[in-house]
Amino acid sequence: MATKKKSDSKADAALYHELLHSMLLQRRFEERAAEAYALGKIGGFCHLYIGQEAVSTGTQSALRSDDYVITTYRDHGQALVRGVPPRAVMAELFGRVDGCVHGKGGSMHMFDSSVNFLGGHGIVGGHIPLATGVGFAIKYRGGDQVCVCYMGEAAVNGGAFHESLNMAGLWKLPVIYVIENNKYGMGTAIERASSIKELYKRGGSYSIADATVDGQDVLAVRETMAEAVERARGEQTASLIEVQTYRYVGHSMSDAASGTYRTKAELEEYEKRDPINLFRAVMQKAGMLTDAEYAKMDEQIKAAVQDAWDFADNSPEPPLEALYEHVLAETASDVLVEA
Amino acid sequence: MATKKKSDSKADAALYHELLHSMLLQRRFEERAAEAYALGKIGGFCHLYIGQEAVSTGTQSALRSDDYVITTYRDHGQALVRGVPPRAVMAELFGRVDGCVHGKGGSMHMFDSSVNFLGGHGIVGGHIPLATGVGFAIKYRGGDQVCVCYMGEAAVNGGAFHESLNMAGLWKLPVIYVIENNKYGMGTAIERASSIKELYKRGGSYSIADATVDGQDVLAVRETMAEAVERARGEQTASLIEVQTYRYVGHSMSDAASGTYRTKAELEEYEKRDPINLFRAVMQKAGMLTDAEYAKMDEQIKAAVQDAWDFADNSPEPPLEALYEHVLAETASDVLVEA
Amino acid sequence: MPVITYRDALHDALREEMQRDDRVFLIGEEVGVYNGAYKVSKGLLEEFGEMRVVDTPITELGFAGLGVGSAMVGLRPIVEFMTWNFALLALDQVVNAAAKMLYMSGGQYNIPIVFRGPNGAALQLGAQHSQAWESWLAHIPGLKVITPGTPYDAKGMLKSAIRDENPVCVLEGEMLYNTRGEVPDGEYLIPLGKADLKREGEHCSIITNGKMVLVALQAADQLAKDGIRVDVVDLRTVRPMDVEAIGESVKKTNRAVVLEEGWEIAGIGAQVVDYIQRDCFDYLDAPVVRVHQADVPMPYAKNLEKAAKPDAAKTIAAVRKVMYLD
Amino acid sequence: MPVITYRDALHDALREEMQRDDRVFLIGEEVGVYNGAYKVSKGLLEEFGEMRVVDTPITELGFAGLGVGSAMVGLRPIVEFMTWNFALLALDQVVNAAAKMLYMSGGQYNIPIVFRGPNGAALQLGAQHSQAWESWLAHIPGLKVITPGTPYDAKGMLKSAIRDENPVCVLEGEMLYNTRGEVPDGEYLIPLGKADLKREGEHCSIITNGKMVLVALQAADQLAKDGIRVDVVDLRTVRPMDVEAIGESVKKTNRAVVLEEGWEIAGIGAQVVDYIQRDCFDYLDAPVVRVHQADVPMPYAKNLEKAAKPDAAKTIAAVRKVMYLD
Ligand SMILES: Cc1ncc(C[n+]2csc(CCOP(=O)(O)OP(=O)(O)O)c2C)c(N)n1
Ligand SMILES: Cc1ncc(C[n+]2csc(CCOP(=O)(O)OP(=O)(O)O)c2C)c(N)n1
Ligand SMILES: [Mg+2]
Ligand SMILES: [Mg+2]
Repeated sequence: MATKKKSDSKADAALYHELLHSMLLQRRFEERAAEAYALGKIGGFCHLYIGQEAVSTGTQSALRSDDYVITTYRDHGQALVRGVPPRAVMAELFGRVDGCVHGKGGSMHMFDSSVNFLGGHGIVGGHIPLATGVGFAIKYRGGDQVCVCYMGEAAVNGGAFHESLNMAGLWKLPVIYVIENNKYGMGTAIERASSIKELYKRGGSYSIADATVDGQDVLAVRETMAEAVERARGEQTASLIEVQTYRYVGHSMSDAASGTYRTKAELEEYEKRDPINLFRAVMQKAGMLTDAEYAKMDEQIKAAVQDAWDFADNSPEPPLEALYEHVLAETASDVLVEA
Repeated sequence: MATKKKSDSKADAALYHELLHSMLLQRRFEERAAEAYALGKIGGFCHLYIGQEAVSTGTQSALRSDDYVITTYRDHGQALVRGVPPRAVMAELFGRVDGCVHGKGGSMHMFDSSVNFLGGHGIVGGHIPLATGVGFAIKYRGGDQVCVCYMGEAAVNGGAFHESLNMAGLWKLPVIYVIENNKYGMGTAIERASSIKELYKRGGSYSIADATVDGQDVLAVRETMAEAVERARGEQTASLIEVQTYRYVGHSMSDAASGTYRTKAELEEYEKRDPINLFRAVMQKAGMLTDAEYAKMDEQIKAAVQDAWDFADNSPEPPLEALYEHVLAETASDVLVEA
Repeated sequence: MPVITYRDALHDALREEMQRDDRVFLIGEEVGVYNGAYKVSKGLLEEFGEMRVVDTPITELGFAGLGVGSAMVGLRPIVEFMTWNFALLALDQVVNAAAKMLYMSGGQYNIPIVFRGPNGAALQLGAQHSQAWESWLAHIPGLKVITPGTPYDAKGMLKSAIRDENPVCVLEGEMLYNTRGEVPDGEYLIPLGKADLKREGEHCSIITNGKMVLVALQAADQLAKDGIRVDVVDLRTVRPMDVEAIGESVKKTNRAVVLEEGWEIAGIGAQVVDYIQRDCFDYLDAPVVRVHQADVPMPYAKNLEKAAKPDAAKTIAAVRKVMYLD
Repeated sequence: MPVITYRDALHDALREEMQRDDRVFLIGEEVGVYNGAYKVSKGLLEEFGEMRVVDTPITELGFAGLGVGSAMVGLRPIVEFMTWNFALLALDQVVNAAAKMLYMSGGQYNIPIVFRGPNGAALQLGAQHSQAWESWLAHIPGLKVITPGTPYDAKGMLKSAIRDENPVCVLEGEMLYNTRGEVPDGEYLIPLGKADLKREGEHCSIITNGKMVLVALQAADQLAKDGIRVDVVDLRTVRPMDVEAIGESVKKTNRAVVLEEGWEIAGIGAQVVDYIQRDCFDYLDAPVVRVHQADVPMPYAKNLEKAAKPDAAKTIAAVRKVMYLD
């Protein structure tokens, strides 16, 4: 839905509450995930999204339920916003059978076909061609859906990005490529990895519309996204959006929040623009939210996250037979024996 | 050497004769190569350069002998201009032991370390990272050489191009990337493969200087190249140069010059701007070349090519022991046993 | 029965399947306007239009991944690699996306895709254009890998591959496209994973696949003149391999030669040897002998290339060796 | 003798070689400021500066190729892959450039480069981060491929790799970096291509490499309690393989188990089996048994991952099987 139109303030309030809820759910969920990781309930790599929640919330709020979303290993927030139940995400983190991929994938590989959430991918840049293919399929079928593809700013230097955007520009595919520029690819600052700093300008190399937006401002993100969605649905053209954001935690659970490659002072500077705090202030100023209402929302969310934890904790490990399941899909024999 | 300075006309004349000779040698050499291919003396893929000679001649004339050159499978012209003897190139095409790589490489893989000719590479885009590494090595050693990397316009859409130029821009490497835009990648016109038509503009994505130039005008090519060389030697920065050219023959010996993917009329239009004819006219107009002089030059070149043919034809096949040679290099045992 | 080329057999399979199911499309370099680098897709652009026959930029990683993505949401792509040599650039998408997606997604996203193109050496194309990828691809769970050696197998197996719900790699042969063989008029399908006994004998088994089937048959003809009758087991599919067919033949002949196009070390031939020693240990009268490409990058010169490639003469020598005849 | 970690052994090798030869440089993701994703390169940036310890963008194809190019003109790069999983994107440069350059150039351009990083599964990293590449790399002529399993081997072999005139792939192990072992103070080098008998026995040979060496030794310890004494042959280098060492051991024990980290089909274990049946046909008292990863993409869940991986229990069962004890 276009956000530029003046909508009545009641609808606004409902929307704003939804946006706040969406961001806060991600935050609380991941705080507990960090705790579970420390307790050894979650294994492997675990990349938290804390600090970037306005990106997932703002962009996805401009989508329809039949659109497609695909992202990287830093996928908990995106999954939750897309509507994968917190229980299923937490159980997946715990490696249990009730996880959204039944324990096969873990933190980096959440999928949920019921909400067109296409994963959860671990090779930097590897999912960008996939998104391009989803856009191709939409166009092939003559639909008006869009596919949103999230990536970190470090993925923009890779060949998969370049090859994908060239095809999307050439064939006019309804894909929105969203760069979550959190300033670092692991321990490498963007200035040390990219020959230009304004990554969105690379859209010009592919005759793709580009934009950049403050990723700590959920409304701004939503608005920029809505424009891209309109372009994709209307003209079936791709967009490249660079969202300026920051992660408040280490690259993954094994990385300290600051110290080696960025200073505590820098981190604290960015924390001043916490997307949740900023938006809460906006709502309070607009008289849409009281402290009590916020506290209540927070309580409800914490309870939901606790519920997810308990659910995950009680879910059994996958049965050992599962090891050999889903390596290959069955091909229906009627397909193969047809006259 | 910079071409912008006024140089005296005698020096000019000598230079012009050299340039003409260089282009004509390539032309005559490849005409005979086509003949040899038809006779079955040359096998495999064989990609001729006819029509593009002003690119190799113009660009390489701005280089020093200690600079480096690397190119694609369409490498005969580049090798000859760089100074690989016609005999060695022809013998390589014939698959003989006196070929510049002793029959191991063939048409696509000419190398000659004595003139810093780094090949002859068959995977589209695969040599662009190599060139970037050569630039890295030059910088590592603090030299003022440059590395020139030729590629077809179709290679510009590939990941290797993007990743390489990002590093060259980021680290300021003395590499000159030359796009030989002959309008087709095999049977695919540039408009059907690239989301933008002006490929040189992609330099901006990497903060690399860019330029485009008429590739049928050898002097213009030389001048544009000289500027890039100056930048590379002086500021150690990379350049992306798009040279507009055309191939008068099929993609390789198995492809017709026109018919499927381009018209005879288009081909003929481009043939009107044959780089050799154009430059011959320039020289004649400037009083630097008579018809007789041209005829003599042509005769000498034809004789040299015939000599290359005879040499190649008389050169033996590689000995069978060569099959297992040069798979691995010997590591000097003094390196490995040192205290 | 009509006799047609391997090229036409593939072409007919593509055409029939595209007519049958409009989710099927063909994408790759030069498949459309140019009619295919090796003319396998001739006429398809004209018949099916440019949404279903898609010429791509030279970006194997990108368009292979595009295929996989489209398969995630319901299309059935056929990705043509101009040759498998160039697919090396795309293997991340083949291995990490296509092959692993169903498993990683807990059974939610199967990838019904075909990756196809010529594999292995043609004539004098040199080191970078002559690689046979059977063993790399066969190594990867989540893939099926087929190597039809005849027009009949090419058509029936490609059709099955297109209908398969999984990623199937089809390794064709530049040197096979012009070969001819009988292909019935009507529709038929060949199940993936089943070997075919291309020649029946008793003295020795030659186990092979793909382009080497013809080499094995040549060798068999020659050997027959000396009274040596061999089984020629054409694996046809190298993942999953038809272990039973291998065992059946070797238990009968008690001797085996494994003939493959590619390199020796960890080649698929090594895997066949493992199956044989495991299943036929007590039946073997001699160690299995392998025939394969020389362990060197492919040279250009005609004589060196010939020396590097497996051929009938080398296969015959191997058979004679396992039969202790020399 | 000092006892140090595998990580420190590698670190010391890098440092010593960089001190010895200023053409040697290290390039890869996070090798500098971050001190290496697994801290192998800790302190090297400080000591050698940013021209010799180079942090790269996440562009494996690009920086691997950059390394090869620099080696063509006289440098001696060490390319670190954060893990070999990501090297899949760079294999075109490893195979088509590094491995084939010397041959294609008729002997003119050798490529003295090291590609190194952790290989295979760590703990619960899932399908895309757990792949063991031994067999793919070992397949390729023009490469050397080493898999040190101990700190001692890691240091001596990495130093030899850096001095080698050819491309050498070094497969390390995330799970090995913290393991400890004796490493002498002074300089030493271990020749590439030589296996090492890590345990001497008589009843059976376990032939293995890399991370599995520790698994084999655990199995050997357990088996010894039942009076079963095994040879543990650590291949150390998987290309070229030390065929003689394999033969020597198996001819002594007459039974063999081949233990590898990766998948079964066309794995390096298949090649070892081929060497054994070829060289020890008349010595074998039982078919060779292989132990390897389950033929599935690696699952995340702890119990499934454990079930998928080769381990001491599976190795012991295999030894008992070849000894006809169960
Ligand atoms: C091809 C590849 N190379 C390296 C890695 C290891 N790795 C995982 S995430 C990451 C950093 C990515 O940074 P960015 O794209 O900015 O995303 P962010 O993590 O900041 O969200 C790296 C190097 C990988 N997963 N894939
Ligand atoms: C990665 C890769 N894909 C495909 C090919 C097959 N191929 C060889 S040349 C070529 C066309 C290249 O066109 P361009 O880059 O414009 O160079 P030109 O041939 O026009 O000089 C193609 C598709 C290849 N060699 N490598
Ligand atoms: Mg980032
Ligand atoms: Mg071109």
